[in-house]
Amino acid sequence: MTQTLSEVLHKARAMGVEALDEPSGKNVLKSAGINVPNSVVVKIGDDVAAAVSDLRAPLALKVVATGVVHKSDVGGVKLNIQDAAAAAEAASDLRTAMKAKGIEPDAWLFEEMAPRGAEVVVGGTMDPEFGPMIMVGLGGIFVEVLKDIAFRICPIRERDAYEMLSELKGAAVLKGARGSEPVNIEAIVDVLLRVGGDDGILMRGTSELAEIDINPLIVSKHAAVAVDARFILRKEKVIDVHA
Amino acid sequence: MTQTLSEVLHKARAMGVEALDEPSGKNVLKSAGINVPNSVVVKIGDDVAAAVSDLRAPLALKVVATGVVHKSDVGGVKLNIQDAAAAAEAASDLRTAMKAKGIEPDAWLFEEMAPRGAEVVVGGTMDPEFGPMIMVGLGGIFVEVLKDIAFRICPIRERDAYEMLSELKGAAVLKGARGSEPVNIEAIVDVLLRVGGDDGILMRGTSELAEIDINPLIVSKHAAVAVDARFILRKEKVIDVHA
Amino acid sequence: MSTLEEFRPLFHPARIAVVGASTTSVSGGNRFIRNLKNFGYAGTIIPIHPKAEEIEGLRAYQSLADVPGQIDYAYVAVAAATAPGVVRNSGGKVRFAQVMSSGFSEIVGGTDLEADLVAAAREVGTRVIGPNCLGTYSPAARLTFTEKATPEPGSIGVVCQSGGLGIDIIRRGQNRGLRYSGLVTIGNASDLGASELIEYFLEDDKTRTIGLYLESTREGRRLFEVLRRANARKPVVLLKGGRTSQGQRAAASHTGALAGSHSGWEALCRQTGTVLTDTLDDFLDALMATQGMDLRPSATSRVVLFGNGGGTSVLGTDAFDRAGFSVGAFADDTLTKLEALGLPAGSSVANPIDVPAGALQQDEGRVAEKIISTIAASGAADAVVIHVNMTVIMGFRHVDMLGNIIQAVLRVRQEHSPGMHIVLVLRSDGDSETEERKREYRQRATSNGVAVFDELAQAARGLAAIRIVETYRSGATV
Amino acid sequence: MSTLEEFRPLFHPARIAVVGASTTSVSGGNRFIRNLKNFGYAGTIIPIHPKAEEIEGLRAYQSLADVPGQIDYAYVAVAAATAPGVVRNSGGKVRFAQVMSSGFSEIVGGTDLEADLVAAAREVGTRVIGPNCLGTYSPAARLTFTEKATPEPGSIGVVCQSGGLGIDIIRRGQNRGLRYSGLVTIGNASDLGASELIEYFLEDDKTRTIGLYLESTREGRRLFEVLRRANARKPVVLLKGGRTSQGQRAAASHTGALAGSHSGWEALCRQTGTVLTDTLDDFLDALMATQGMDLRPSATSRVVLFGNGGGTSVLGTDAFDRAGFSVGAFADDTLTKLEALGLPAGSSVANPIDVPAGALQQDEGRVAEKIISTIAASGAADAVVIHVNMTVIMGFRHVDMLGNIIQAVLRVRQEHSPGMHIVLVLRSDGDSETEERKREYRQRATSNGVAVFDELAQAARGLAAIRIVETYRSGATV
Repeated sequence: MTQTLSEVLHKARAMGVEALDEPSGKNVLKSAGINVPNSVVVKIGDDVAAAVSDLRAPLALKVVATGVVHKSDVGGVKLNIQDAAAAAEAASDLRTAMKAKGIEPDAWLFEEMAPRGAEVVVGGTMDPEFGPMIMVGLGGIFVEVLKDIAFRICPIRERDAYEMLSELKGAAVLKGARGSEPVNIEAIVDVLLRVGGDDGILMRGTSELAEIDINPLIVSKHAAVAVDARFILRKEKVIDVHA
Repeated sequence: MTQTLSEVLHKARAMGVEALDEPSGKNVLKSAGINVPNSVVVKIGDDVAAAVSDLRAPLALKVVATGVVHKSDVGGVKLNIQDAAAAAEAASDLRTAMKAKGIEPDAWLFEEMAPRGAEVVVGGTMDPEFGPMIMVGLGGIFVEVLKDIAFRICPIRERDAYEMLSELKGAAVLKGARGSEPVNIEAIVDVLLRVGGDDGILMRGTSELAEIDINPLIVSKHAAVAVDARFILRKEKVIDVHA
Repeated sequence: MSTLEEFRPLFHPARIAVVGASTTSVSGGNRFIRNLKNFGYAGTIIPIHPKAEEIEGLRAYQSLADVPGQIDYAYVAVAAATAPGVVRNSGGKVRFAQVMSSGFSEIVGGTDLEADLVAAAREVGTRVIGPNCLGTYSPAARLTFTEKATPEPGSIGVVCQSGGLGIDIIRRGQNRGLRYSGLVTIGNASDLGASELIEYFLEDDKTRTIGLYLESTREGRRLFEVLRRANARKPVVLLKGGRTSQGQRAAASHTGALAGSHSGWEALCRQTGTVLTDTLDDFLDALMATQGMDLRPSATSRVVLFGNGGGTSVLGTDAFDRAGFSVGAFADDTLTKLEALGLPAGSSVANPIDVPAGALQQDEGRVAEKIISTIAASGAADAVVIHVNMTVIMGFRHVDMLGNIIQAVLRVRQEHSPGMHIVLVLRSDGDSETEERKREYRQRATSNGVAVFDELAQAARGLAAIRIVETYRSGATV
Repeated sequence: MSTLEEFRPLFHPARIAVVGASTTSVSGGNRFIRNLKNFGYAGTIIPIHPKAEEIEGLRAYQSLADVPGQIDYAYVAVAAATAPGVVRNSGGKVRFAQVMSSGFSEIVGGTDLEADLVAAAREVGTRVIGPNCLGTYSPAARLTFTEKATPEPGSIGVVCQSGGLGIDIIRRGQNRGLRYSGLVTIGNASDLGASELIEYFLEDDKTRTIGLYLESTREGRRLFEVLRRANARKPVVLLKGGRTSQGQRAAASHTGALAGSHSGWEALCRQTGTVLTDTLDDFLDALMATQGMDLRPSATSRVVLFGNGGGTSVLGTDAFDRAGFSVGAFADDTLTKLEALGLPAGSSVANPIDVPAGALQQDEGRVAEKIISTIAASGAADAVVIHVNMTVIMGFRHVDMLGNIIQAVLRVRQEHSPGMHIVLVLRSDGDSETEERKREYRQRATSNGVAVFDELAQAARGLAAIRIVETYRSGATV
């Protein structure tokens, strides 16, 4: 995986890209052992209905376009697509909508929608004093309104991951507050270690990454699935924490 | 209104009732000048379709039954009823369901559903040291998980009401965090004063009330509507704060 | 009868009866008489004793009823069971009877005895203070219940539910420079509660600030109404014991405290502009701040720190940031004026202003006055906090730098008052020599109305207390 | 070379050079030489001066390079611009050069000069400490940079980024009963950073606890790795300056601090079991707790309070509740045993145990030992906090009650160690006489390894510091 991650990130930087596109980002996650939705990338013009035939509905459609980092902000996402015909129609509609905004799509990303669960946010940043740091929070108001997030310096250990989660003011939500089912805490811990652990994405990508953001990670009773991921690359000169 | 409130509460206590039923509770709110949904109470056996004909869909149906305080807990609520025929069917279904649980409904309460908005909780308690106190919080996780609530001793003034709201950790939600529309803060303040102000329900009902709970108060950009209300009556002997 | 007239016999008693002094041992009553004499009490002291004709050299009477004429204040320290009888058989001569005895509602089974005590008082028209308390301190009347209290009267009126803490407030407070108009320990507050005494202190011209230590109240509505009506016209600082669940359990066995809600007391404070504190030291610091300062018409927000010590300036800025103050950069013209003072290398005239002790001794330490004047003239500060590391300053023995700084504060304050608060932080290493000097300088500063704190974090809390009252009075929504 | 060997010349220098002493005035260098002599430094002191043959009665050399033989430690206090030259022309003789001068990266335009200083040091194989600092304190070697420091060595090793706070830590600390194995002020930390010194203190047998004052670090990864590897085997207490945004701005002009994230330092502490504090006093209290106590194998949680003063017990219980401790009721059998001690009316043997001073003097104050023993035997407490109101206690002059209590603590601790922490709170009114007695008793207690705090809230914070380390070591998830 080291090879893959370094290669992917380095190549992207060499091409002057500021951020990985979503399929590439998800591939990085997948190769790090993190669940991502089953998906297909369909080139513009290819047969959408045929391409999505192996996916299980409902599907999400997301535009893949250079320079578009926040897809929902430009209306580049459609959800709850129920079959192949609807998929083709959604792609066609989206193309028109994107054109109207002057966006030229590179491709379509079709994904199986994750089962219901708690929304978790996992992030990574590069601290000027401590280098790679990992962050976790609960989606929605917890992160956005209450700034309810926990940080650790990488690499983290399993105990750190558990403590990050128990530090959250909204921790009770994960344990099944308000009558909902408790979610799979171990699955979140596993993702945190794969992102921020000894052999995790942040430690391996320190010299190339500026920021990563898995938002949301949907966590059900059974599993955690990274539904969206942003990888922002460094602009400044490379540093190496292993020096 | 003094008369009405005293009468209603006193009569209920005299009958050995522990809590007002929902229609009575809403009448108390209404006579105190607090918006409640337009509604009709339909006696068991009466023609539901005819009774609801003046209400604007979608409607909510709630069971009215002695001893049932938490209606949703027993499955005694049905939402999103779109027309008169559906209303009749919903009542019939609910009767069967209630019977299965050994609950004998007194009547049906049909209400117009409130427009979308933020969920606010307004409560009142009797403190052993300070007497009537009013509480406000935001619905959902804010109250239930984060205990994000503000208290004041009654009677409150307008400034108190504004400060209570700004004290809430989730105050930003009311101001339109996360892209939603800001809600009508003045309308919440108005409700707080009608509940906890000089001439409010808590000051007038001190000798009869143990607890009140308006949950939720749905607050949109325009107005605040009390969608559910519980009035729990005192068991112990009467005290009078005006002594 | 006005509140002032009603309580005059308590705070300025002309005739004091003492029930519970002994002929054979040194009881609480004897100690009280000795304290009164040492303290210079000029009124009449009347011991009550069933047999003795004389106690502590004073003519004694067999009972309160036997005493000719009115008794303003009776100090009652007898076994709990006999206390109601003492009050009941007083012939209605006593205006205030303070009952020190414990063994009432604070213990299991003591509630009836307390009810009887109150009933007795009502029967004869006496007001009872306590039981389960220690006494009343009124330096202007040379009334005290504890030795080593200063006779110097001041502007802080205190109602204290705990006797022991009452002594701490008097003594720790006076050593910090606090001076009191009166302090009453009310114990179980069976009859006289905090709210009536607050009403007195609100009326009393000598009192500028009110301090309260309370564990619970049986008259919460009245307390709320009195404080609400007062509208924070005098600052009120509350130290609330038993605000946590475990503390409440402890309070129940101390003064028979009611199990009220924690949110009730917080609400009370917010609705009345009362400063709520959690520890004795925070309470005293808040009183220090309110004693020393005229409040500003709007809430204090912009703070300038000035002193010696870079690390201390950093930690001080952190403390003021946490307390919600702005320690902002100066405008260019102010910065230019400060730079023109030509402070030596190692100084920093940005806010926080960090000037080494060596530089402060320039021109006999008068550079400090120039700095403070420049800030005052700039209008950039709501408050200036001057912090001095005593250890370092004392190295320069030939200059009374600190004395000059205090003089400078007084002069600047006179010129620019009341636009800007100025407080002093005297940082000591705890060495006995340093502490002695600090005591001396603190006395000089506080007796001139300048608030003095031990550390920057405490000054931040003191100013935060001031801000609560200023905000409330200004009518701004928090 | 091991870390211990590498740093021996700094903490135990046999030969010290002083650059910057004057023949005509009393500069920093002269004061350093005088301090060294007064402190009883037994090694060789070598002044460096371009012209003088003798300074402060000592043979001087023209440059460091001229000095015959190695120099363990050079004290450099010259104008900033000349400092790199001093190091560069030292002939590689100097192991550690501590540069006191300011005017480097902490000022605008000073970064290049600092880089040159470091380059010079690397060229000649010298380690540079500073610049912009005050010196090193190593009492065992009679090395000091400040007067009035105690020569008594102790177990606390400190790395301090601020010189002024270094003096405060030494002097305020020693007056509280803290004793140090060493303290290094590192200023801008251009070459030698905190992490290497931490490694030294971790290795040093004399050091049991490590204290840090830091405003920023240029070696965050290394600091993280060193502390992580240490696995909290010695308690580490961090006072972090500039944790708020405004404080960070102040720090930038003090030691040229980097603008790191606040969450980084919090994370560092959580991941390494380091105790994070916000004020100098909290820092010293945390060091007091760790100096005095053997850590328990699991986290301290159940606390028993015992002392005189009902209100104080209530507020103390509140403080421990807030700090997350349980001040729980006793089991019936323990309560029975405590009741069997027959304490007088007004006592409460529930937790908190409130015993009036009068009762504590019974049997020469030995009743305290019985109470502490009973608690220890019950196994009901992880920590006992004994609080004494000095004012009240001192009223009983014929009994050395406090002395007996300290003896009792030592005896009980010996019997039951290390099952239960016992700490002492000596509550003073600040009166000079009380303070003198307190100083004396505190000295007796701390020199026997008993932690002493000024107030219950401080004791709660001290025990909370202990709990952080215990929790981390136990491997329990917080």
